[in-house]
Amino acid sequence: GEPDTLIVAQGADARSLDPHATNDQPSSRVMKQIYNTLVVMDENMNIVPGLATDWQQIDELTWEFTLRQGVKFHNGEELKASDVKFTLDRMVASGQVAHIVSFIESVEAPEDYKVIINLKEPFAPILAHLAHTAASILNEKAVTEAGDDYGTKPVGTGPFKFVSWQSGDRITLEAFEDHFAGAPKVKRVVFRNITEGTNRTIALETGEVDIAYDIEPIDKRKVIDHPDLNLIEEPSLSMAYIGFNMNREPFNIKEVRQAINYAINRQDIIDAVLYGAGQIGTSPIAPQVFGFNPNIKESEYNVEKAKELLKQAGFENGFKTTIWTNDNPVRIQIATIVQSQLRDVGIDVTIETLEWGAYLDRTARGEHDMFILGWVTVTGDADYGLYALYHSTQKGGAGNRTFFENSRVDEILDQARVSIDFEERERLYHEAQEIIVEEAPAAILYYSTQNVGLNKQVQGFKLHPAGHHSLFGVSK
Amino acid sequence: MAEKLLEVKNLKKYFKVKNGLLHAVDDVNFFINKGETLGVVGESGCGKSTTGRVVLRLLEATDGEILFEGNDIRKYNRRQLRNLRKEMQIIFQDPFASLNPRMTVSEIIAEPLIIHKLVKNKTELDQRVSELMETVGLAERLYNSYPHELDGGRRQRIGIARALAVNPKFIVCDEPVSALDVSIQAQILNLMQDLQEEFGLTYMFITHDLSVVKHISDNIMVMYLGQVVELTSSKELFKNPLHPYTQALLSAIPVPSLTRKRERIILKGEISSPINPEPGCRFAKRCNYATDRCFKENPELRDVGNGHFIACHLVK
Amino acid sequence: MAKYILKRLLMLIPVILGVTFIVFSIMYMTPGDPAQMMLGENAPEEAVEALREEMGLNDPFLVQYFRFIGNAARGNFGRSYISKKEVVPEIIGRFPATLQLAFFGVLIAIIIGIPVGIISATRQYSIFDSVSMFFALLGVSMPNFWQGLMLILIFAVNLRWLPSSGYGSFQHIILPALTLGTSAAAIITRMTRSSMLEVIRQDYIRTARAKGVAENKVIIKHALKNALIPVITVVGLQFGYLLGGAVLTETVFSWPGIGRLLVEAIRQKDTPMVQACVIFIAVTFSIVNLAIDILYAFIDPRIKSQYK
Amino acid sequence: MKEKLLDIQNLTIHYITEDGTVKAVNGIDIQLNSGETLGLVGETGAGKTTTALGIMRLVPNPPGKIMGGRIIFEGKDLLELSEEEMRKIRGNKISMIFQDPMTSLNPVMTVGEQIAEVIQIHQKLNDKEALEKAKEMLELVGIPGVRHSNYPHEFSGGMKQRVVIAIALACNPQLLIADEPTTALDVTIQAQVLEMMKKLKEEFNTAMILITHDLGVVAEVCDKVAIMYAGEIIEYASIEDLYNNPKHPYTIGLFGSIPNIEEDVERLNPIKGLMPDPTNLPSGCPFHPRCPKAKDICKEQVPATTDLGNGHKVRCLIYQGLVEA
Amino acid sequence: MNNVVVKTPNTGISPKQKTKKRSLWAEVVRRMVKNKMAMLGLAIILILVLLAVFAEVIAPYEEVAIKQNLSNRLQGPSREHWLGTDEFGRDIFARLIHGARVSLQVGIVAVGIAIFIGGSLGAIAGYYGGRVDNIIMRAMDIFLAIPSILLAIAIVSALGSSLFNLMLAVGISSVPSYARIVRASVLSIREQEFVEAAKAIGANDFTIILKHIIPNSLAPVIVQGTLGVAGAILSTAGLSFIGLGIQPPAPEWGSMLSGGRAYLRDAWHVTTFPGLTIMITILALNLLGDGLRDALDPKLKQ
Ligand SMILES: Nc1ncnc2c1ncn2[C@@H]1O[C@H](COP(=O)(O)OP(=O)(O)OP(=O)(O)O)[C@@H](O)[C@H]1O
Ligand SMILES: Nc1ncnc2c1ncn2[C@@H]1O[C@H](COP(=O)(O)OP(=O)(O)OP(=O)(O)O)[C@@H](O)[C@H]1O
Ligand SMILES: [Mg+2]
Ligand SMILES: [Mg+2]
Ligand code: NI
Repeated sequence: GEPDTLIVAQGADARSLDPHATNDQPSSRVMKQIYNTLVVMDENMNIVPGLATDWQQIDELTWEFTLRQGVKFHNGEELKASDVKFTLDRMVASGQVAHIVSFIESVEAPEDYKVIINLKEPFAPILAHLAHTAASILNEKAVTEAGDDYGTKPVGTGPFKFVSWQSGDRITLEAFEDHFAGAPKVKRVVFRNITEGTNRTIALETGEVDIAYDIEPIDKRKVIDHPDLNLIEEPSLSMAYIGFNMNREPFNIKEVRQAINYAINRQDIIDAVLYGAGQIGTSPIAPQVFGFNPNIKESEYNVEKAKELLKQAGFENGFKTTIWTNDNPVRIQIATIVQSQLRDVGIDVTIETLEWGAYLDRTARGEHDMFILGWVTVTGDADYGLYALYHSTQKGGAGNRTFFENSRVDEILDQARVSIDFEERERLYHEAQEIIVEEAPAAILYYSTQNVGLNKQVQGFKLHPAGHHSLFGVSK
Repeated sequence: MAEKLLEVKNLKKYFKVKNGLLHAVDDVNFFINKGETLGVVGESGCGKSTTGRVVLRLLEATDGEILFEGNDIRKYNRRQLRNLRKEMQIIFQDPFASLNPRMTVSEIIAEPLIIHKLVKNKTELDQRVSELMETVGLAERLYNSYPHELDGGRRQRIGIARALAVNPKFIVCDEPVSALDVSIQAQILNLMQDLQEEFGLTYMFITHDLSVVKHISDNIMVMYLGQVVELTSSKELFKNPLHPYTQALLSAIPVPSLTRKRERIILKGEISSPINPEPGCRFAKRCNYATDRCFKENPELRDVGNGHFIACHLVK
Repeated sequence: MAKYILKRLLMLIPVILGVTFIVFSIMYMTPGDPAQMMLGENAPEEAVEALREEMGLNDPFLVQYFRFIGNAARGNFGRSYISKKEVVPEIIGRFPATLQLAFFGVLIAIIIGIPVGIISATRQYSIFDSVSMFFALLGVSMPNFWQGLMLILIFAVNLRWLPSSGYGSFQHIILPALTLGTSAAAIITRMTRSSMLEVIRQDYIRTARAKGVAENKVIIKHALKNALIPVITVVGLQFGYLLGGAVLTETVFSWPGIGRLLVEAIRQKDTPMVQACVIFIAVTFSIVNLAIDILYAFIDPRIKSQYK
Repeated sequence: MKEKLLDIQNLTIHYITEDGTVKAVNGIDIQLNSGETLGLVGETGAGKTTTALGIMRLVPNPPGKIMGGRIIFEGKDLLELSEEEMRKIRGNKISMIFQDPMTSLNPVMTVGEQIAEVIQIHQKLNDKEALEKAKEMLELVGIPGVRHSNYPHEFSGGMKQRVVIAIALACNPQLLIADEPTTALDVTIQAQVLEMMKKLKEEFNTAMILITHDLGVVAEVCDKVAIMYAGEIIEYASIEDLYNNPKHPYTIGLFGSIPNIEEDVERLNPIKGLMPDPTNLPSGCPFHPRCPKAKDICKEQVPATTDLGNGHKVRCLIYQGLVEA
Repeated sequence: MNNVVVKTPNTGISPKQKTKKRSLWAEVVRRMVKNKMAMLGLAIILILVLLAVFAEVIAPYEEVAIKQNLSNRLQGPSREHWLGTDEFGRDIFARLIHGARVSLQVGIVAVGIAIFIGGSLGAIAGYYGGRVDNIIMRAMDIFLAIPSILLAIAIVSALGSSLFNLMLAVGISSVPSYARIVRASVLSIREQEFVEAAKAIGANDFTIILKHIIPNSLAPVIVQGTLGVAGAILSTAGLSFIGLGIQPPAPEWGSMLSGGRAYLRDAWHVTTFPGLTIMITILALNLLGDGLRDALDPKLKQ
């Protein structure tokens, strides 16, 4: 590519560049460059100033943010508190991302550089949520002018401004010279959509792209061994699991669930499917997430114990069941391996691949036995990772597809949500994780690492655990 | 006098085509006596085949009456029609296209017998098929052959055997020999004559070969563009053709003899289109004698004496 | 002629109505909730419900369908559920890519297929004939995406001659067009050959030879034009088919065409996008067919006289 | 003395197919003088078309192959010419009219173009002049010149056949081969076309080989007749000799098979049996299985050509005195 | 006096002694046998069928084709594993021959479904013509305009993804093309004189369709069917590519091909052998189909 242009390949095209219209990874990765949020979660999971230089909690239900002065939008407008109010109000009213800020009662903009957020109830992880790319700050004027077409005419305060979008192929961004933190190091950034993993690596090798996200496990070696390329690999916030439908026989029996946990050889899966790019999962949230309980032991692979547990549950001769997956190749592979492993303890598993829409729909309705899904705790806070998956109010489509119900867990999760005491929260979450692991509504498989392949010319690239990496400091 | 087996009155058959109504058969009247042969001649597209098909009700007439043994068969219902199929049969021109290529000789001949339940059992069926094959001169060994393995003459014999299977009284022969070589043609013509004598069959014999029609017919009907222009006995027609078209037609036949070189009447132009024909005599445009009247008025077919019917204004 | 074209275009209306109805039914009846898909797997139930209400997804089927038809009749095909973009400009934005690929794919197919077909026919049963027919068969037998990957490995990875994927320059189009072109070329070769063989046996070819016309002129002037009609049909079908998108090839080469758009939309239950794509494909297909029919008339005067 | 234009000696043509070798033409001899018309008569598959294609050197190859013989035209053996030399003769000195006018014309070219093409190939004329000449030819065959821009489908069968004739005559050929030129036409139209061909032939003093199976047509047009059976010429005579005094049993049988319009016969007297299988011709005289006069010897001995005087030749053992008549 | 009975002496020869009834297909077979390419195609298909039939004997399904051996993954061809192993350490050759069952079955059954539905619709449309024809053919147009992947997804997500549903999905999308072929051939056969002859001897519609029209319209369908099997196998591979294929761990060529594409560069054998197998099969089916077309072509019949 050209010297001043950074070309980034990812596996799918963005859907929309309106933060309130979508919440998918490919879009976030682009929006991250165009917009800023009030506060930012940095690569080390610390909350640092973004558009807000300062913030404080006035009382349990009131937060005050002081805005950075002289911040320019790409259209030349200056950032005002009214834009923030407009943005958050719009977000609350949006269908897609309102749930991220569902704690907001109202937003006030008493001064040009002061924003007050009133909460419905105390909400501890508020900053993590406001650091979500969906909470990017928009320019009121730009949004109003563009109307329904805002998704293709984004205007932010970020280091890059939007130039063009060839649907399905590429999005071109250009350095924003007036960016509050200074101009970025490259003139142009192009996000290319290269669906096939193999092709992303090939494009990286041939120099067609400078950075390729999500290198296929099998291709990692190639990137590492290539003289011109580097591979960066780091833990992410995502966790993969096999869920059991606890409303169904025999998964209503704890021993059965535990037995399956013992029967799964996680390391084999990580080696075979991820080529080692993962860490055996212990708790439903990844180690980088606030509230992770490091004391939980790895679930051991023990066929004998599994058989014994099955015997206790009355399934000495095993049973027949199904495992559902969507058409994601990694999940299909996992299913295939798990099928093979469970056969060793006498469980006869049939794999059913469902198309994504049907998969979500039918697992929400509880028609499944076992299923494979993953979860990314994007906010880096245990609340996001545990509440949706294990709170009894979230059964079905909201996230709790195992139909897990435990009054103590409910209590803990509710309490931790409103508590503002870090230590107390941590303690509560540790306990919740212990209960969940013991009850085993799911077999936690692994925490995957994320990787990026890049050309050695590319400098200053840092992986963000949540997956949307900033290109602000990157040079070439 | 001989009795009429078939009589056709004011028969019309129009086809709807893209640019209008095609008058394939337009107000045709004729009759055929029992045991006789009516030859139908005329140039390509003049409606000979259509007339034959309408008479058999393979096509539904647009208008007119078809009296078979005195009954109007146009009024027959399904069941009556099925029975009529035993009385009237057809032999086609193309001995290849008219035989189902996936059926053996015996299957083809047996089909009508089975449909009309004319035999009681398999043995009888076999025997009857063998008889029929023998009648038309097909060797026994061809019993299980397929039509494509046979030559045109034999194929045509299958068609004849199929028609004879139901013991019909009346057979429409639609150019049964046109596709055959002269030597084979002669064999088939002889066969047909023999069958007629043996079974007292009545033929409607369609052809465009005047020598053939003269040889086989008792009466001849000359058609032009969907209409009958002349109808009389075979002898009379060749001795005394009255219609200018008939005259031209007869003079145009190349005769394989050097003795008498006849004067040719060469017609101008070609047959015009039968689609939405203009009023007046259809032949007028090509007629050497046409008058104004011919272009305005359609001549009626009338008897000019001796059973010689003609449709021409000029013949008194 | 104009009347004929108009008639043909009017015939499209019932077909499109039927198509939209069926597509709508399929999208309605297959499991998967668009609202849920939009919000992702971890959206709260109330949010999904609210969105369903907002999108009118809770209305009875027919209400939804007729609302769609009513809007479509006014030229409003709606916005994508997923991206919120208007579907029509989105499709039109993708159309050049699709058109280019279809065009060059078919062009390659023609450049290879027609001459090879002609030579095969004129030298029936020769070595050339057998070899070219074998390759033609190979062309149809090779799974497209496999062939695409192979081409990428050879030309992009090993030889470094061409880019491995993407859209933009002329170089980008070569490999995907080749992938599509070879299988279409196979079909065109076979069609040209059989059609040529048919025509060469015709009496008027013999007449031309009897006139003393040189052999190559017999083939090009007398035979080819007559042989072209069935070939054009195939070319048209192929072109139409490629305009509808060649999903696998598009995916392998990250080509931003209609095919992928449609498949993505189907998988995300993006009903407005699916509808618009299908209508668009049906219309282009019909227009291509119509164009072919008109082309016939220019080649064959007998057909021309029918249109009058 | 008329000069000898065409002298075919011992021409043999076979089709080599998977199902066996079809001996389509087996050692035939034909002589033709300028201005003369020869009728080539025979039933389906007798080898008439193949003979004509052989003269044009257009026998489809494969499967057809000229196995031997000579075709001497204006003193040169056509079989020895290069393809290019032969091409210059085709359509120019020797023209051919094919059986079916419906399919003999290229449906996608105007008739004018098709006539002009042959003129341009053989005469150095530009497009315009060639087209003018083409229009003249159309007028000559009785079609208004303005219709040169019509396509074949806009003409009736008779008119198409006239266009075909116009193409054939456009370069004033010395020899015209007409392969059943009127079989596809109606009688009255056939009469028109035959009349016209006769007139034109006389006008240009063209020699003609008229292929047909219709003895009536031959009687109208020809000077000499060759009767073909199973690839051989079994009788060859002037028209008078043949019609008044047919010698070969096959010729006699042929006359007996045709219903005659002039006289009434109750029953036809056909030749029995069928044409032989061309891949498997009978031994001896190919006609012996159907011949009413055949004796055992006919199965073995191949008859030689006997000249009965006055150029009346016949191939039958009777006339070799080996079988009694 | 008109009711004549043909009387001829009984020849005494029973029909059974007459020339044996040879089917028309015998002729076709004879011509096919002469066609070397077609025979090559047939030979390949037969070998595949035999391999599929005896797959269990050659390589036991459970042991070799299904059982994973994760320590032996992506091994190249060797004496032990002729065509190497896949990403789970399973023997590719074993999976290919077991996959032949599934793939050939999918191809054949899918085409069977398409021929049955399409053929019936086409025959009805062609024979009755007029409005019936119009309605059926417009419906086919509509059907043709709906992307086959949408149909496939609809079927798979409505009925679940079983082998039969996969066949159904692949089959249904080619219904319109069979309807067209059958209709066209019925239209031309309907006009043939032998159909009229059948009418003339009093046969009813049913007999005519069954005895005269269907047998004669079969040839193009058979040819298209052979080629269609190839197409169906390719479609299945296409569906596997987008994740709608057969369920793991059952081996099927299409999913083997698309599943291995991530390893194309490191373990070429994982995709290449299924790819070649599909190619050879389709090639063979095409050769066979072409041969059939030539053998059944009435124009070549003299
Ligand atoms: N099914 C049909 N639809 C439309 N027109 C038809 C149909 N059948 C026949 N015709 C037309 O009716 C006219 C008479 O046709 P018919 O077949 O009866 O002529 P014919 O005298 O038998 O001719 P030929 O000697 O060529 O067999 C022709 O112009 C023909 O084109
Ligand atoms: N291309 C060919 N391939 C194989 N055999 C052929 C070919 N052309 C002609 N024949 C065979 O050669 C023999 C002579 O055919 P030819 O066409 O010369 O006969 P013809 O006398 O012109 O017959 P017709 O009166 O039917 O036109 C026939 O048996 C025919 O089947
Ligand atoms: Mg007729
Ligand atoms: Mg001939
Ligand atoms: Ni009686």
